[in-house]
Amino acid sequence: MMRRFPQIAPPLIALAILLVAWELGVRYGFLKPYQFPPVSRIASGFVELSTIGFPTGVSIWSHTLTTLVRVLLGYVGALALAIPLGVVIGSFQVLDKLTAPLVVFCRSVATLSLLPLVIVWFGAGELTKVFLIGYGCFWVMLSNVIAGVRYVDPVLVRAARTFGLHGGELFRRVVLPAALPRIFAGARMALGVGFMVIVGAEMIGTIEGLGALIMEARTFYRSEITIIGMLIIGVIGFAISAGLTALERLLLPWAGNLDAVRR
Amino acid sequence: MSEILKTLRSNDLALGLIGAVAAVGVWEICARTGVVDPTLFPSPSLAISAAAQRLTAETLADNLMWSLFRVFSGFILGALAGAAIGIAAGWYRGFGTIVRPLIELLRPIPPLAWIPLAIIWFGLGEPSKLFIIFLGAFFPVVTAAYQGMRSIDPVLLRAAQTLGLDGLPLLLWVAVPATAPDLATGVRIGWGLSFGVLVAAELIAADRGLGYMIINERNTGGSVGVIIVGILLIGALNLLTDAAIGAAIKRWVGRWHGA
Amino acid sequence: QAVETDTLNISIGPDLPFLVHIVAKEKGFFAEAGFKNVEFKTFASGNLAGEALLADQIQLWTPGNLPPVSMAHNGVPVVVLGTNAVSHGLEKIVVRADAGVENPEDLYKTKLGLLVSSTSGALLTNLAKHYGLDATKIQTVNLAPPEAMAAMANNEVQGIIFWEPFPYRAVKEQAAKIVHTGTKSFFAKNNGEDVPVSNNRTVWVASQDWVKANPNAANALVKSLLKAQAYVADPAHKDEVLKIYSDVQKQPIEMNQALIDNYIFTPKVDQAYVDDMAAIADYLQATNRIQGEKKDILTYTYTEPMKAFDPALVQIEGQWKP
Amino acid sequence: MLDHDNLARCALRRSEAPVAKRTTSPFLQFIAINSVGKTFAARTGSSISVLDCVDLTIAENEFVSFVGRSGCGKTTLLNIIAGLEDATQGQITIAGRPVTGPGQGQGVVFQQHALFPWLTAVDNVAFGFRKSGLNKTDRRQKAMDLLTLVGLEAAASKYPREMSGGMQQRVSIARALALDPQILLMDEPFGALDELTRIELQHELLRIWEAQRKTVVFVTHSINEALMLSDRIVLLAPNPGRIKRVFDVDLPRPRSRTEPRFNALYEEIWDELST
Amino acid sequence: MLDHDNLARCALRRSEAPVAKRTTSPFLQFIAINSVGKTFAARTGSSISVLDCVDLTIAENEFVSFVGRSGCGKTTLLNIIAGLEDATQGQITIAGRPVTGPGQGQGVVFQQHALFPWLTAVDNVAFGFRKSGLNKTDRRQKAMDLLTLVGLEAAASKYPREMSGGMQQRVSIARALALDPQILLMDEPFGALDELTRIELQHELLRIWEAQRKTVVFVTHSINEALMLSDRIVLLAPNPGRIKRVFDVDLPRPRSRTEPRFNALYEEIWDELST
Ligand SMILES: Nc1ncnc2c1ncn2[C@@H]1O[C@H](COP(=O)(O)OP(=O)(O)OP(=O)(O)O)[C@@H](O)[C@H]1O
Ligand SMILES: Nc1ncnc2c1ncn2[C@@H]1O[C@H](COP(=O)(O)OP(=O)(O)OP(=O)(O)O)[C@@H](O)[C@H]1O
Ligand SMILES: [Mg+2]
Ligand SMILES: [Mg+2]
Repeated sequence: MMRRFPQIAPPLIALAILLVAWELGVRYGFLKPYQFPPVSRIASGFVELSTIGFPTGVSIWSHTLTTLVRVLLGYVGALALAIPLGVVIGSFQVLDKLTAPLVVFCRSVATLSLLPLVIVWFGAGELTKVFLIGYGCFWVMLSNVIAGVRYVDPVLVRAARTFGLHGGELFRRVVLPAALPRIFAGARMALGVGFMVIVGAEMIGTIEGLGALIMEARTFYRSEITIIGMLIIGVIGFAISAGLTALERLLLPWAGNLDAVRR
Repeated sequence: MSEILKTLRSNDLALGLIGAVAAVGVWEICARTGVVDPTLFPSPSLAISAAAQRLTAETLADNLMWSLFRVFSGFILGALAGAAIGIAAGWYRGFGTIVRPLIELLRPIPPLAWIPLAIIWFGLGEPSKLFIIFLGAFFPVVTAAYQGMRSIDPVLLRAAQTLGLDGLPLLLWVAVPATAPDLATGVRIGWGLSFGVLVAAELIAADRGLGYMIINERNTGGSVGVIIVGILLIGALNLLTDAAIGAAIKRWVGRWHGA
Repeated sequence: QAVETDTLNISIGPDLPFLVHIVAKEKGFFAEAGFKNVEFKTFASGNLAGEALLADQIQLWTPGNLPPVSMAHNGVPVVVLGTNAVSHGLEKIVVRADAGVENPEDLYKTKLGLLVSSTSGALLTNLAKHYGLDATKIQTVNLAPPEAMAAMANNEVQGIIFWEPFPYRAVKEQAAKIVHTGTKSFFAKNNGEDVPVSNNRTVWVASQDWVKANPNAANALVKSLLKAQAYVADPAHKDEVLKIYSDVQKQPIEMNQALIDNYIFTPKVDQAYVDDMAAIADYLQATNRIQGEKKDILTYTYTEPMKAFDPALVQIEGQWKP
Repeated sequence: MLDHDNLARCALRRSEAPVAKRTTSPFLQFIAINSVGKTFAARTGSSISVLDCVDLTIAENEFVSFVGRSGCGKTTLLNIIAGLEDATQGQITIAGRPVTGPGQGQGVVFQQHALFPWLTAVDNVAFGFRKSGLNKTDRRQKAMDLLTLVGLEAAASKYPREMSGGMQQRVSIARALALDPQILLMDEPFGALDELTRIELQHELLRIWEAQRKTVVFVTHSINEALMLSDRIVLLAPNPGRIKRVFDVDLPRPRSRTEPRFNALYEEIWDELST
Repeated sequence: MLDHDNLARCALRRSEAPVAKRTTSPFLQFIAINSVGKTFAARTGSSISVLDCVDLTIAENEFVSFVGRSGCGKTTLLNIIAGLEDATQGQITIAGRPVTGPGQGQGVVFQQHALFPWLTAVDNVAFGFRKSGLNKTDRRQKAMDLLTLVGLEAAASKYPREMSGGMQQRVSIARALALDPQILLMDEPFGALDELTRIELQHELLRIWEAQRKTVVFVTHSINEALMLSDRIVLLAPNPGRIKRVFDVDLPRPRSRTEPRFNALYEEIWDELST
């Protein structure tokens, strides 16, 4: 604990200085409060959000929970589709080459530009939001699974073949485990993308969710609530990616890091 | 025939093209035969003809140029800031410990969420749009630059020290070039993301640009065809420019880096 | 007195309240008041226009009365210069013909598409109160007009609450029916009765900073607007102004002829003004969209310029002074 | 794959440039490499001949080393014997049966990085028993025995990345032994190790070879190492890869690098290599 | 950095376990390593002593090799001499002046991968002339001269990745020579090369050393290599790193590995190393 303290201290101190300067800047009129809502207002906004809610009855916790559920649904759905598909494409070089530009193209399509189409396809309900989030996650995951399967170190495959492994068993016992670190990295990136999409996805048909909260706050010129929404997304994203790293260490104790496997 | 197949198999580009053409073909057939409802998801030919009716080539070119201009300027700013901050954070340990948590905290925030603040801070003109695109480019580049700095082979730095370099020259002449391959990767991802946030950026009081074209079409209840053409154009633009950047990077970094 | 600036940027939208602005420009009222360069700007959404005002990219914004109320309560320094148009009749509840909505209670069976963060939300609350309904039990979906129209076509929502021209379009394109407007009921049980449930009016909004810096220009601006408004309100000019407007906006004149009667172009600062604004503030406070104590409307209403033009227009004086 | 043109061409080649070769009775032909050639398709569409007319027989229990300049085809030849690559000409037989793929009794130790990073040391070795029909506990038990043989019983539950290069190579050897192969093929197995570890592992390898009487084919760039270990040293020359000379190392084991005969052989090989 | 406690402790250590050491007149003390120690802070908060009480003097023009097991501190000691790391105890002087940082006349050749991959061979060498005040054309001219010295004039415009390991190491040597250093510090410079290339480069190094009369400190794993090259061999032992013994190699050059004295020394060092 003592040892970790100095590592955390400098950024915390820097942050504290920044916040105090900000607060004072607003108090003494160097910054306009509606442009840079002071820390005190953000803090009281947070209290208000967690008690009364914004709008009334929808507390910050239910905004957060709603968003989390949407992100998880889209994310899990995307993973469930992308992993098997990526494994198939990655296993056949020709398939990979055939689909490569297509995958890059689809990955580059901004989810926001799909919004008008998706509303027409799926209406303005939950499905649309989950689809948009899932779309963003899917392509990132797919590219990583394909790469993971394709770039397995050939020496490992050779070694396995000398032990008489081939076909499905070779795939299951060697190719898949060797691809796991990449697949994990993909899963982490995909989750990041899932979060990037939430505001776009929640622009329609809802007042619940962090993305909706941010847009709603904008309508009423509550810049402190906008900032709270952003910060919560930031903190959740930060925490989840840290959690995934820990999970990866737990599940793949042998990997060390991706660089140790990639060559 | 088998000769053709053989050359094809070794030619990634041709195979990729075949894949893309096949996908468009399947889509066209599905829409024509009614497997998907053409009013919901028009065939490419239908989408293009619908778009051609509603848009002149001139408007389209104008939208295209504006989008390209925005992506390009926002990206340049984001990439420069990302590279500078990432490199500084990697090189100066104190600076790194301070800015890294901040960057990690801000990274997951969707570009759309920045729009209200972007407008309040930068107004409605080009600066706020560029700011959103800036964000798209900044985060991948700053991370790549930082990771690149942290993974410089220390022997390179030591070698340079023994040749009499230290301080800023060591950073500029050795650390920065040594980071170039990582930076190049970050730059490509950042370029892709800049296109990804283009639509978000053009939500801000734009009156031209491909993103505006898509959103405007939605707001005025126009044609799905125009939206699809917009999406295809952004994707194609991204794909082409990315290939160009990739080739440029390969010419420059690839000469010595091999990858 | 000379105006401090001869340049004005004014946000306008595609609907009829901006008749006043367009007429002011076309008939030269702005020029008379000393504004040589008047430029109209259009924005995709009301939010953007508000943000443009804050960024000093426009000097006059003419939104519904909800944004200035929430801005004033949330610490954004804006000031209301007067009413542009009272448009209580503009907002309408439209339902699908097959939704089976005959009476207020039938609304419980439906899902309504509306922009929760607009005056439509307030209207629904007022309506529920008037008919003794529990507003929280009426299901609503937060949708922007284009999506709401599509959602109603798909029967994902059975009704919408929007301002014109969306109800007009819904009736024309989807054979939907109007069951209530901001002023009138078409429910079976009180068909044709006048029931005021809307507090919707459009108001002239400027930023306090700009008025402080340009008091003469603010005066002149209000003067030219009032002139134009009076011109527009005169029935004798009805055909002329509609033609001017429709030509500038490139809109079918028939549509505007059908809609013009929803608006009353009166600038008066009177009890009705105060009540409408207060009702909106109540709604916002009840849903916690605004923070803290309710502010007196008059503290962000600036009536001096109007009084200088015609004292009769100001029955209740605004307290804000530059 | 018996191609008579190729055989005739190689026979002619042999008669032109005779190579010192042990005359081999059929009993000694455990591994028979007959006129083996390998060409790779190059990017430009043309093809590169990497091995040409390689003829060699290796007796059972023999320890043979391949030495030669980098790129002369040592790895390629070893891979063909292992059945990991196909010869484009000629044929290899093991105990009379043509090699058609890996897993016909050849255990392979690769240069490095060939352990499965997701398995611990003991599981990597147990992997070698996959096809043995043993159950899991038995496999692990036998794997532990092999780890003990290479002196690594204490590191059984370590992952490859937690082991030093020398330890990893010992696990590789143990894993290859798990197949109980008749033939051990080793591609520069000690190349990345420091001299001390290298010499220790050389001793260990000899001990195992003597105890288990395997046939070993060993690739190295160190003449010293080849001389310390092998019965015969096959010197390959590049462009295209071919056998330049075969040296019999008729020295009793344990060998010492100070013996005059050792040094004489060293000089002889060195001269042949550097010309 | 003269710490009297440390000096006293090391003097005591010396008297307890005397090391065969050449008695050195002040003239021969070109590099003087005085009671040098190095501790690293370990992750756990404790500290690891990597070098302890290292005392050694090296004469001008001498060729000294460090040998020892992996991890015994060879690189650390070399880095301290190079000024790339600070000693935590004791001091090193070169020609009487304490070492305070790199670039005081020490040229360093690293094991591998120390060329700047973004520069061509000639630009890598020219990089060594940065501080010389020469203009760009002169720098390149002189770099070409050095490349010619190491036999690489034809590869001047190649990038490192386009060169073989042996060529890369030649460029490294040329780059270190560009500084015109009095001292050449080499950390396992030939470790990653195949035996043939290695022996060629050893010859080349000796030629350069004899022609330019540098002082060379050479780290290697290979006793053979140390014996072929050096005037003295310093054997380091680990935990903590210290000098175990110093061997004088009193053999005329060019040396042959078949000389009895060579082999006797080899055995002597090997025995010392493996106990
Ligand atoms: N897949 C391939 N395609 C084309 N050429 C190849 C391929 N694999 C190997 N080669 C070429 O074949 C030749 C022999 O390669 P090989 O790996 O067998 O050499 P080696 O003797 O093992 O060398 P080293 O000692 O460096 O390991 C080399 O010139 C190499 O470039
Ligand atoms: N920065 C460091 N922090 C902690 N320990 C270190 C550090 N650098 C080196 N060591 C330790 O110091 C010891 C000596 O390292 P050094 O690199 O000098 O050994 P070496 O003799 O060069 O080994 P090799 O022959 O493998 O290159 C090793 O045990 C190593 O783990
Ligand atoms: Mg090889
Ligand atoms: Mg070392």
